[in-house]
Formats: sequence, C-alpha cells, structure tokens
Amino acid sequence: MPESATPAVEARSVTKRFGPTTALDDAGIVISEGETHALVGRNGAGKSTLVSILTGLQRPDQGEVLFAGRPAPSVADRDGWRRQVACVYQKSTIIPALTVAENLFLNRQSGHGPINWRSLRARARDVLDQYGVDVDAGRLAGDLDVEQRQLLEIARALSFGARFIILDEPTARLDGPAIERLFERMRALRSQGVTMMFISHHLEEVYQVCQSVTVFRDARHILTSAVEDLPHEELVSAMTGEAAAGYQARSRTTATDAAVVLSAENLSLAGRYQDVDLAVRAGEIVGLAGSGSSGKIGLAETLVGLHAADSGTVRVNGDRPRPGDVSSALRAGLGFVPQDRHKEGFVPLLSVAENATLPIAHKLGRFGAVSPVLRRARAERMIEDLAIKTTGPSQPVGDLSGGNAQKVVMARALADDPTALVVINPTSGVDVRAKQALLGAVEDAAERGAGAVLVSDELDDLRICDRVVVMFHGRIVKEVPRGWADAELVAVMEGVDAR
Amino acid sequence: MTETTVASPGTPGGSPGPRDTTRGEGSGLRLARFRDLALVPAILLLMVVGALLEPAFLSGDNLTNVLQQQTELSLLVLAEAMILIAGKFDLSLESTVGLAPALGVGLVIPIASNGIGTDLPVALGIPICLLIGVMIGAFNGLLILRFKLSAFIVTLGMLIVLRGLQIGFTGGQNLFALPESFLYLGNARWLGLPASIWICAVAYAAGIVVLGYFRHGRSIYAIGGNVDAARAAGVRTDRVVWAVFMIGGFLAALAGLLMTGRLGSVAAAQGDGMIFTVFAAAVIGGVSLDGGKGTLFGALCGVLVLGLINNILTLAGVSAQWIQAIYGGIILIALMLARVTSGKAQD
Amino acid sequence: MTETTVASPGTPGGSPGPRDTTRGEGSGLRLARFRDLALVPAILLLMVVGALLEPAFLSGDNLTNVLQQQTELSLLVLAEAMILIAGKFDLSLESTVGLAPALGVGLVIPIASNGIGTDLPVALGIPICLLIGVMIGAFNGLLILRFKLSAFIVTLGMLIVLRGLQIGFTGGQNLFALPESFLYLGNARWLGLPASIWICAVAYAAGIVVLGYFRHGRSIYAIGGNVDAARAAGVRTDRVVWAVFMIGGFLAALAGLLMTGRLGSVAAAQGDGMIFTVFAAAVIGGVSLDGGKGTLFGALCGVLVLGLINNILTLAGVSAQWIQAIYGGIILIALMLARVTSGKAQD
Amino acid sequence: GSSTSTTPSASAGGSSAPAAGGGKVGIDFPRADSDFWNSYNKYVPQFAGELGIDLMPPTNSQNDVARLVSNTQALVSQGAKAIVMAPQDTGAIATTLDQFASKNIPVVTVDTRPDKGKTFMVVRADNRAYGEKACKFLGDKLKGKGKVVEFQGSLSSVNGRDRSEAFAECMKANYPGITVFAEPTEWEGTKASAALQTRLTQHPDINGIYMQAGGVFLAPTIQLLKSKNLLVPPTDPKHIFIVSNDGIPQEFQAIRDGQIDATVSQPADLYAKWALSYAKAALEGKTFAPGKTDHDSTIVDVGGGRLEDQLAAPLVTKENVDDPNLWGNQVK
Ligand SMILES: Nc1ncnc2c1ncn2[C@@H]1O[C@H](COP(=O)(O)OP(=O)(O)OP(=O)(O)O)[C@@H](O)[C@H]1O
Ligand SMILES: Nc1ncnc2c1ncn2[C@@H]1O[C@H](COP(=O)(O)OP(=O)(O)OP(=O)(O)O)[C@@H](O)[C@H]1O
Ligand SMILES: [Mg+2]
Ligand SMILES: [Mg+2]
Repeated sequence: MPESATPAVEARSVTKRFGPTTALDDAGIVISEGETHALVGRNGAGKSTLVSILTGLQRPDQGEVLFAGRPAPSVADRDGWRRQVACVYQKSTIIPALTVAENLFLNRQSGHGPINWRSLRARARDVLDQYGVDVDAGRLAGDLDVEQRQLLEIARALSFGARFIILDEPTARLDGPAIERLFERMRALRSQGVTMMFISHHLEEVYQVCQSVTVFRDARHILTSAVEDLPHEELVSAMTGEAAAGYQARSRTTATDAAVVLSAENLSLAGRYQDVDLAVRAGEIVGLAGSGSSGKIGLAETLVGLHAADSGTVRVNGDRPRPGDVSSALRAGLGFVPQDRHKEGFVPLLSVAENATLPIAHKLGRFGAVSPVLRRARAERMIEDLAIKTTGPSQPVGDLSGGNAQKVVMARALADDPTALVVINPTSGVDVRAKQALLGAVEDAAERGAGAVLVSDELDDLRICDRVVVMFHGRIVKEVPRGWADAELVAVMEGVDAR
Repeated sequence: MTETTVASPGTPGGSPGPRDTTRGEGSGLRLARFRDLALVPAILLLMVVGALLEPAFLSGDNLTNVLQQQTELSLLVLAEAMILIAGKFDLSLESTVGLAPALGVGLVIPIASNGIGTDLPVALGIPICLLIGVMIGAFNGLLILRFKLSAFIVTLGMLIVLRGLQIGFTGGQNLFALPESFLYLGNARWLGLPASIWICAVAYAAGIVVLGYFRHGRSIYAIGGNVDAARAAGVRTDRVVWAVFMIGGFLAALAGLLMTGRLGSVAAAQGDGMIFTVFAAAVIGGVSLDGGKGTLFGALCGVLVLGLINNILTLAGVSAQWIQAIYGGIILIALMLARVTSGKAQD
Repeated sequence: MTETTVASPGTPGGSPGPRDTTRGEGSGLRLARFRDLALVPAILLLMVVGALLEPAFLSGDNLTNVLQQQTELSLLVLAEAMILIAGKFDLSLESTVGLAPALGVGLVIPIASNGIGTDLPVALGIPICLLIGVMIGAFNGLLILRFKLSAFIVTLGMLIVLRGLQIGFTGGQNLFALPESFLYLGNARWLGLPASIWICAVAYAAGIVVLGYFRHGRSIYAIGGNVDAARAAGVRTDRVVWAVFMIGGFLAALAGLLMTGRLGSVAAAQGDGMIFTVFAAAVIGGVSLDGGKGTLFGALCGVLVLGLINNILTLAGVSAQWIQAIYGGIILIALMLARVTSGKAQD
Repeated sequence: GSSTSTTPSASAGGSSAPAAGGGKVGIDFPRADSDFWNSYNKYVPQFAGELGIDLMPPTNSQNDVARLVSNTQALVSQGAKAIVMAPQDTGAIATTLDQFASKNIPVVTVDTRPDKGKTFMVVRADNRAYGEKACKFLGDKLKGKGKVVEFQGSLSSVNGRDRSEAFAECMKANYPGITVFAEPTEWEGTKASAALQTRLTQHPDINGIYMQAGGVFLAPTIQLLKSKNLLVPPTDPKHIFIVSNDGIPQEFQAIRDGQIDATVSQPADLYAKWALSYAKAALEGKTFAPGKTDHDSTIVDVGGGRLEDQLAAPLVTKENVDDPNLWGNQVK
C-alpha cells in the first residue's frame, strides 16, 4: 500500500449496531488518493453499513471518518457530505414518481433561479448518452426496469463530479456489455484522479478494475492488500475464513423421454417477445440468455404468470394455469425467483420465516391454520441450507443485508419442492459461497426431478445448465448445449453468430 | 413492563433465538416487536389515575359501562384495522353503522312508524341489516379492485352517499318503532355481562387468532406490506382484500345493530363522525396507515385508552369549557408515552 | 379531451417526446403524466350541466360566488396538498382555521366583547393570527420530526386540543365584535373581484411555480417519494418538511382570517369538519396519500369540482332529503370519469 | 369550572320514593360551542344555588348522543338521583331512559322531547310555534308576496325539522304567494352564507330570510348583505325582512340597529330554571298534571302520560327588544 500521502478517505475503528446485530465491529478502511479500492466480504459482512457511514447517512456508534485527513462533516450537513462523496447505494435511491431527468439531477436541477425543464432534459440526455443508457429522459423512473434504474443510479453518481465515488454492488443487476461500459467509465475517471470504492461479489471484477482490496468478515476488518498480491483463492479464504473450493457444475443426464414439466407454445407478448417455443423436461436445467432487450425476462415472467401472453399457451406439469395469475401457476407446481427482489420478492416487514413459507402456508397446519412451530422449523432448515445470515427466523427481511434477502427469496421459491422452477438472476448480490449454495439448490431440485429455467446475465451461473437458449430481439435464435466457451455464447447473445 | 417477553399474538414465531453477533442491547429489538403492547403502560396509568380520582371508577358497574360503551366503536376499529393492515382504507364504515340497521328496520316496520312500506317479515330484519353491511363492503371492494379507484375516495364518496340514502329513505326521521329482535343484542346480558361485550370479545379473539395464526389472516399482512410480493407468492390478493372489505362491512352493520339496541332507536345521524375516532383508536393502537403493520390487540388497546380517558374525564367532572382541550392533551401525552415505552419511531 | 398534450404546470420535465421503446401503448403512458388534468373533463361537464339547468349559472356574478365561497377551502387544500406531497399528514389545519383568528381577535378586543382581556393593540391582531398559524405548524413539525411521532396521530391530537383551546379561551362564544382589519380581507374587492380570490390565485400561482420550478419545491416531491433517497441526494429533509408544516399553518390561519371576514364573526366551531372536505378535494385532485404524487393544479381542480357541485345543487333546489345522496353520487361519478379519462389506476 | 364538593349523602340507593329534597342531581350539557347553550350552561349553577340543589359537576356530551349516554350513566353510577339532559338526538336515548326508569331515577329533558321512553318532565319551548311565528311575521311584512330564503337546520335534528315543517305548512296555508327556498345548512354558517349568496345571484328580488338559529347564521347573513349593500332600512323597497331564532344578545343588538327585524327568543334562562325545579320536585316526590302553570306556560300531555312544560317563546321585534325580562338582555 502506498503510504506516501494522507489517504483520501479513512474510517477508523468504526462500530455500528442494529439492535442485537453488530454490523461493524471496530472495523476500518484506508483508501489512498486516486486508487480504485475494492471492499469484499460475504453477505452481511457490513459492507453496505460502512457505505452508509462513509456517506453520512448513518452515524457510527463509535469511530470516526476522515476525508483527506480532516474530520467528516456533521450528519446534519448534507451538503458537506455531498461535496465529499457520491455514491451508488445498494438499495435503490430512485424516486419512482419523478422523471428520469429529475432523478439524475435530484436537488441540483438548477443553480439559484427557476428550473429550466427543457435544458434539464437536454443535460440529462447528454449524460444518459454518455453512459450508454437508452431511456427517454422524460419518462417516469418508476416505469424503468431494475437494470435501467441501476444504470441511472450509476450515471447520476459518476456525473456528479465528486472526487470520491462509492459503488455498492453496481454490477449485480447489469448484464455483460453494461458492466464493460461501466468499467470503461471507471478507468477513465481514475485516470482523472478520482478515488473510488467498489463493492462486488464478482471477484474477477475486483481484479479487473481495482488496485487494492479490503476484506471484511463478520463485521470486522480482516486484511487490506494490493490486488496483485492476493490470488483469487486467498481472497476467497480471507472472506470465508476457510480454504476456497471452486464450484464444479455437476454432471447430469436428462432422459430424453422424461416428462415435460414446463413449456411454452407459440408464446407472444407485444413489445417483449414473439413466437417462442420452449419445453423443459424433468431433471433438466435450461438457461435463458440474451443481452439488451432480448425479451428473456419478459418470457420468464410470462411463464410464471406475472404477465398474460397475447397469444400462445404456457403449460406447467401439463396443466394450463390461468394466464397472468401467479397463484394458479404456483398451484400447478411452479417455484419462482423474481428479477426485482424488492418489488416481487419479499414483504420487508414480515419475518424471514414468514416470507420463506408464504407459498407453503397451507401445508403448515390444518384447517387454514399456520403452526408457528412448524413454520419455525421449516425456516430454520432453510436458513441453514442457504446459509442465511440472520438473527433468527423472526427477523424482518427488511433488516437483512441485500444478499441475504435474495437468499430468502430463493428459499421461498424452493419451499414447495417445485417440479418446475423459474429463477431470474438468482445470484444477484450473493457472495461466492452463497452463490454455490443457491446454484447447488437449483441442481438439487433438478436431481429430485424438477425442471428449471435459469435466466441470468452471468455466464458463470449458466454453466450448470444442460442447454442454454439464447434470445435476441424477442426471438429464440439458438440453443447451445452444455460445454460452450464464453466467447461462443457471448457471440450468439450479441447476435453475431446466429446461424 | 418494558421487559416483557410474552409473545404477542400478532407476531407469532417471535422468540428471538440466541445469536452469535448479539452483543449488548438485545432487548431493543425484542421490544420493538411488541409495539402493540406499547399502550399497556398507558392503560395501567389511566386505571390508577381513575381509581385515585374517583372510587366509583373501579366498580364493576363502571368498568362494564366503559366496555359496553366502547363495543360499537371497537367493532368498527376491528374492521378498520384489518382493512388498514391490508393496505386499504374504508371511511364508509360509519355510514354503514346507520344505513344498515335503518334499512333493516325500515323494510320490516309499517309505513306508519316511518317504515319504507315494504312490510317484510320481521324475522328478516337482522339478516337484511347484516347483508346490507356485506353488500356495501362488496361494492366498495368492486370499485376499488376492479375499477382500480383509490380506496380513500371511493369510500369517502360512499360515506356521503350512504348517509344521504339513509336520510333520503327515512326523511331524516329517527326510527324508534323497533322490532324486539333489534333490541335484544344491545340489551341482553349473558352470564352477567352485556351481550355486546361478549360479541366484541369473540370477534376480537377470532380476529386475533385468524390474523395471527391462519394463512388467510397472515396473507393480509403480506398484502399490506407488499402486494406484488404477496401475489408473486401465490396469494390471491384481490380475493383476500375483497373478503376483508366484506367482513368490514359486516362488522360495521353488526356495530350498528348493537348501537340500535343499546340506544333504542336508529338515529338519522347514527354513527355520524365516528370514523375519526375509529382511525384515532386504530392508529393510536399502532396500526399504520401505510399497511402491513399493527395488530388487532394493539387496536383494541387504542379503543380502551380512548374509552378510559372519556370515562375518567366524565367522572372527574372537568368543566365543559376545557374538557375538549384536556381530552386532546391526554391523547397526545398517551401517544408520547407509547412512543417512549416502545422506543420506536411511529409512522 | 383525452388526447390532450398540453404540458401541465405541475409535471414539468414531462414533454412527451418521441420514444424509442414506444411500442403500442405510447399514448397511455403519455396521458398518465397528466393525471392532474384528469378532472378537467369533469369540470367542463359540470359547467355544461350547470348552464343547462339554470341560465344564471354562467353569470359572472355566480361564478365569482363559486370562487369566493371556495377560497378558504382552497387555501387549506393548498396547504394539505403540499403536506401530503411531502409524505405527511395534517389534520389540525381545520382547528387552526378557528383558533388562529379567535386568538388574534380575542387578544385585541375588550373583555366585554368576549375578549380574553389582554387588550393588545388592534394592529397586532392579524399578525398574531398568522403567527399563531405558523407556530402551530412549527409545533406539529417538532413533535413529528424530533420526537418521531406519527403525523396522523400528532395532528389528530392537535386537532382536538386546538379546538378545545378555542372553546376554552372563548368560553364557546362566537366573537362578534371584530376589529375592522379582520373584516377587510374577507370583503374587499380589488379590480372588481373579491380580494380573497386574488389572494388565493396568488397563493396557488406561487405554489405551482415553487413546486414546479424551484429546487426546494421539487425536494418536497423527492421527500414524499423516498425520504432516504432525498436525504442521500443532499436534501435537508427535516428542514423542508418543517417549513412545509409552517407554511401549512400559515395558510390555514390565512384561510381563517378570510373566513372570519366573510362571515363577520369567529364562530366557536369555525372550520369544524372542513378537514374531510380538504382531503376529499386534494385526493380527488390526484394528490396521493402515500406522498410524492400529485400537483397543486390538480388539487385546485378538486376544489373547483366540489364547489361547482355544491353550487349546481343549490341552484337546482334539490330537496334537502336527497341532497346528500346526490352530492355523494356525483362525487363518485366524477371520480370514475377522472379514472376513465386519465386511464390510470388511482392510489 | 364549577367545583361543587359533593358530601357523601346518607341515602343508600335503591329506595323507590326518595326522601324529600334528598339526592344529588346530575346534569349533562349538550354542547359548549354555541351562544345559546353557553348561556344555558351558565344559568344552571346559578339557579341550582338559588334552588338549593345538590348539583353534581355537569358533564358535556359535545353534541354526541353516545357520549350523552355514557355521561349520564357515569353520573348515575356516581350517585345521581335525578338527571337533567338535553338530548339533541331524541331517538337514541330511549333505552337509556328505560334503564333510568327501572332504577327509579327521574329524568327531565330540556329543549327536546325524546321520541320514546319515560321522562318526568320535558321542558321546552314549542319549536313548531317558532316556525309559525316566523312565518306569520314574514308573511305579514311581505303582505303575502315575495321570495323567502329559509336556513334550515339539520334534517336529522328534531328541532330543526319541527321549525321547517311548521314554517312550510304555515306558508303554504296562509301565504301561497310567497316562494320559499329552503336551504339545507347542517347548522353551518359557511353553508348558509354560500347558499344565500348563490340564491341572491339567481333571484336578486329575495325579500325575506328566516334563520333557524341566530347564533350560527346571524353574522354570516349580515356580513353578506352588507357586502351586497342590501342592509337598508325597512322603508327602502330593497329591504330584506329577516326573522331569526334564539334570542342571543347579538340578535337584539342587530334588531336595535335595524339589521334584522325580529327573533324568536328561546328562553335559555327558563330552560335552566324550570329543568332544575322539576328535578328538585321529582326528588321531593311531587307530581304534576296538565294545565296552566304559575309561570306563564302550559303543561301538556303529549301522549302516554308524558308531560311537557311548553315555555313561552316571545317574538322579539323593535318594539319589545329592550324588555329587561328577555334573557338576552340579562347576559352579563
Ligand atoms: N437497518 C437495519 N436494521 C437491522 N439490521 C441491519 C440493518 N441494516 C443492516 N443490518 C444488519 O447488519 C449486518 C450487515 O449488513 P450490511 O448490509 O452492511 O451487509 P453487506 O456486507 O452489505 O451484505 P451484502 O453483501 O448482502 O449486501 C447484517 O447482518 C444486517 O442484517
Ligand atoms: N414493464 C415494462 N413495460 C414496457 N416495456 C418494458 C417493461 N419492461 C421491459 N420493457 C421493455 O421490453 C423489452 C424487452 O424486455 P425484457 O425485460 O424482456 O428484456 P431483457 O431480456 O430483460 O433485456 P436485457 O437483456 O436488457 O435484460 C425491453 O425493451 C424493455 O425495455
Ligand atoms: Mg450490501
Ligand atoms: Mg433485463
């Protein structure tokens, strides 16, 4: 670590508690001027808590924050903080009822005079173009999908002109090309001397854009090192506290005569996808890939009943669930992980146990009653299976860290031993270890005889699939069997190799 | 008081198991979950104050009076609390309190006693009354769920329409030629206590059990907390919300029935202005207007707090001139007390 | 009507430029942004109905009456709409309408005319009145922001307390002996129109411009939409919300002043029951109870709709027996019309 | 606030015929936010003192019948032996009256006659007479021709309904040439003002107004007429004849100033005086029979043996407005 000058940012022995949870325990971080510094750790290690302290949203119970050697502004002085640091938070800070342009320039729409909306929109368009975000600046932010919202947040933080920028899992909801564009921006900013803190569970990204890395584990600082001095396995073992083991996709063979558990026939939804046919057999995992507006999310959401298709049929275990009705699809034996966990994933005020058992409540007691004991037992098993970091089954999901909330959503999908599974970006925001657990859970389900559709922007996730169906502009263009190389699949997704 | 660890009915599965990272202030989180108990200290304090002010306060008679006087309000609060937890609103409950019994009575009594003139069999009176409550709830639900109108304005409109219909049908007259059956529930005593108290107790017990331990009850919380997530988890949200509105209408009609019996007539303004108190009791009891939060037990506590304050002010003989200011002041203080003892921000 | 593309003042940044991703449902999305114009068809319809029913309806005099009768309400709605957009509640506005002028008058008139006996200089009356409004807003803000109490219950408690204080201070008497200054604003005519209309127009124009085109105004939307996000963006949320409450109190006191002048006395029940109508107008006008949504222009339309309905019913001489049912029915219909023409679910 | 310290009276409850003069009297005020009722509220302790009545601290039901019921029940459980109340909602207290009857607690109601239930005495002025007096006055002044605006009370209030019905019947029977615009106001000044303003625009030739409650409607009406320059002396053809109702001091002043022409004085003082007297008489075991009384009024049997003392309610005009016997001239 270059010790030459005062660090740009320093947090010293910070402690932060939430009720019984100690989110940060005497932890600290030192980030030197001009570097891109990675912060990694398992879900619930306290990364986002540090972010909220470094951006002045929360006051630490103990410890202090220094910017260029000077104490940070007081918590009330929001302008002071804003001058020091810009941030992409893990939780969305987009205001749905306002337009994209206004979100982009929130609280800085104008200098002193009245706001000139026309020029604001023009400025917004410039920024959006610069970051390659293809949305109309006049649209309501609430109409954007998660990915577009994430891009908007990133564009906002980067365009702010701050000398220190924090990015808390910016890539978790982006696809490959968007991540690449982000990294280009980050490199450009670094060449202008901007300091950055970067949080991600994709360790290869750390190696791509960061110079140094700090690891947190169980609310404590474990180590800080230059990236090149820390090989991948050592980084993982620092995070997990045990030796790393790479994830090996299991080999499976699907009987070609196994029953079709989930199928789409001639499915079309205007503006999203057209004429899609898909059949998933028992014991099979089918990947669904595609970049930018390929329609894969729309298709997956139709399969589970979040949308009603304009034409065509969906079958689950031979049944035809009522189009646009999730519960009848679930009743037919489907399990489902939605794209946006905050929207369709969980009820923040309800406990882990209740969220995870929502679809199986009818099995947890007689005559419509739900036995708290049974529910607790089920939930404890899920917590253990998926290694959810929580104070217990009764903790509200809203209080969990992002990755752990994602695991609860996964637990909910698997709760009913579904015979058909549709999972959309299931590992978004989930740490390396947990990712293995989640993907393992999908494979387990397949081994039990379920058929799964796995929609993901991450090539790593798709490796467990028996075949990957690639969509391009709303149509299925190719089916790639197991054993593909990254470049090959990307080429198909980009539409280069669609024979 | 604040160290209680009794699992409250509304938050089952609540015992927080031991955890590794637990260091220090464990009780904070545990307590936060018992915000529905927040009013218990206030209630006890009021009991003590009442007893000190006036020996008659603690007499069985007086306490029974307090309870009986709150029965209709508490049924409305039960209805409203459920609807609020489901993330909706119903302002029209107060009109149902008047209209349902007015029609129930008006359709069966002769025109000479201000009846409507249909002279239906008297035995149909009570079923009609309750059915009208359910139908009003169903109609509200229809407008809100099918036509996607705002619950607040639909039920505000209905509040005015229903009251207007009652005045229209009865010409603003009170109906006092009540069939015996209408008087029974409001006046009977079962096992030494007014029947209406038993009815309320049963309704609350059922509500607490269903919202605490039954699938459909829990799904109300899920819907109020995040309707998209509830739908994605297979809850038939529209159906549940609709049912909640109908149950709400039913309870309001039942409250109207009890009030009719207790007061011996259907006043043209029966229930007028109650909805404010209903919201006050529910919200004081910890039910959030945002949905998904609060318990029926808490709401019941809210009702009791308001009832006790009223009773104590009456017993204390506060001057007519200042009674309202004092009443409001005590409510504010009770709230702050609840805030301090529960230690959690309200919303 | 439904194809309008006039940019409404409250939703700037909305220019519905051509969109790349527009496939099919473009106009639906575009229209949705003009939910604050949703009531315009209803208003036009009411105008036509009024003109058909009664030629006097369209006379300048009558329309001036309609406006003047709604001035106090519209100031309250302006206040409430801002508070709602900021994601809060204020029920106590209606009591401020009574208490602020009552104290303003009571402190300056002699005890013989039911004054409080302080006999302050008469010139201080109006400043005191307005100051009291601001102070009530500030006190509400203090309890809500510093003590983190629920806005709904704080202001509900305050509603009762303030009304109680007014009755306490005045002994429940109406104050008839008003200083001239209190009568002026409610009665003066400027450029041929009642002064109160001008005041309202200026207040709304200022509000619409500030909430539409100034940073602090926009931050109210941000706060109501997502307070954490607003704080993260550097908005001093507490300060803004506090200011909104104080402005709200000020506007309520001003409304009280106008009403006092127009009616020639401070009634003990002045403002009583208005808050319901205030919410109705705001919500009908598209302001959401969830915060962050709606415009002042929409709220003003809500006020106008209610005022027109009232005026038409009076002109038509509807029988007292059915007037309320008809009034409520028309409101419901206007809402459905707004829902249909705006094509968007309400909330 | 009154702080009548109550001595624990010896009488144990339950005896069917209370001993002469024994027992506390509980009283509930209907509201404290109107001039009329405030005057009544002030007369009560005064007359209680004069009559030597052991008065409990009065309660206030704030115009809410549910509160009235709970207040009076509380008074009884605190030991009241007789109750004076003024139920503004006359239907909703039948059961309560029956309860009190079963406990042998006599009830005197003021201002309103319960639709049903046992009362010892009803003390009220005849509200139908109010309406008729107003109608006759206006009819004569307008010589049977013209347009009259009537501010009705709330339809759901008996007093309001009685006044409205009597006014309408009298107008129809005696002055068919007069058009009556009945404006529903729910007893709200703002509603009355708006209705009058609208009506004057529609019919600028309105020449009479009947307000059913001066306390509420007086100021808004005068203010509106003033701003329209319609407050002119009776000699002017543009004069609008105004009859009010209540008899508060401000109405008298308005009569003296020529702003309104008449009001029906509703006797707040007599309400308080005779309600308490009858309560006292009830405790002393006295009974009454229909017929003339010693105080210029008549006790009538309104059916089922229920007695009502119908107090005189004089019409006050410029001629008798300075009569010192009017309660409105005795305030303060
Ligand atoms: N508002 C809160 N209330 C209660 N507990 C909280 C709150 N915020 C965070 N926590 C707890 O603090 C711990 C650290 O959370 P944090 O969000 O900082 O984790 P993280 O490292 O960002 O995890 P992830 O990688 O999943 O985002 C977690 O156990 C979480 O449950
Ligand atoms: N709720 C929506 N309403 C209207 N259009 C939408 C909505 N959500 C997404 N779209 C648009 O529909 C098209 C297809 O969306 P879809 O989400 O199915 O693609 P995708 O596979 O997620 O694309 P990507 O690879 O970028 O994630 C995109 O142009 C997207 O912007
Ligand atoms: Mg995090
Ligand atoms: Mg996508």
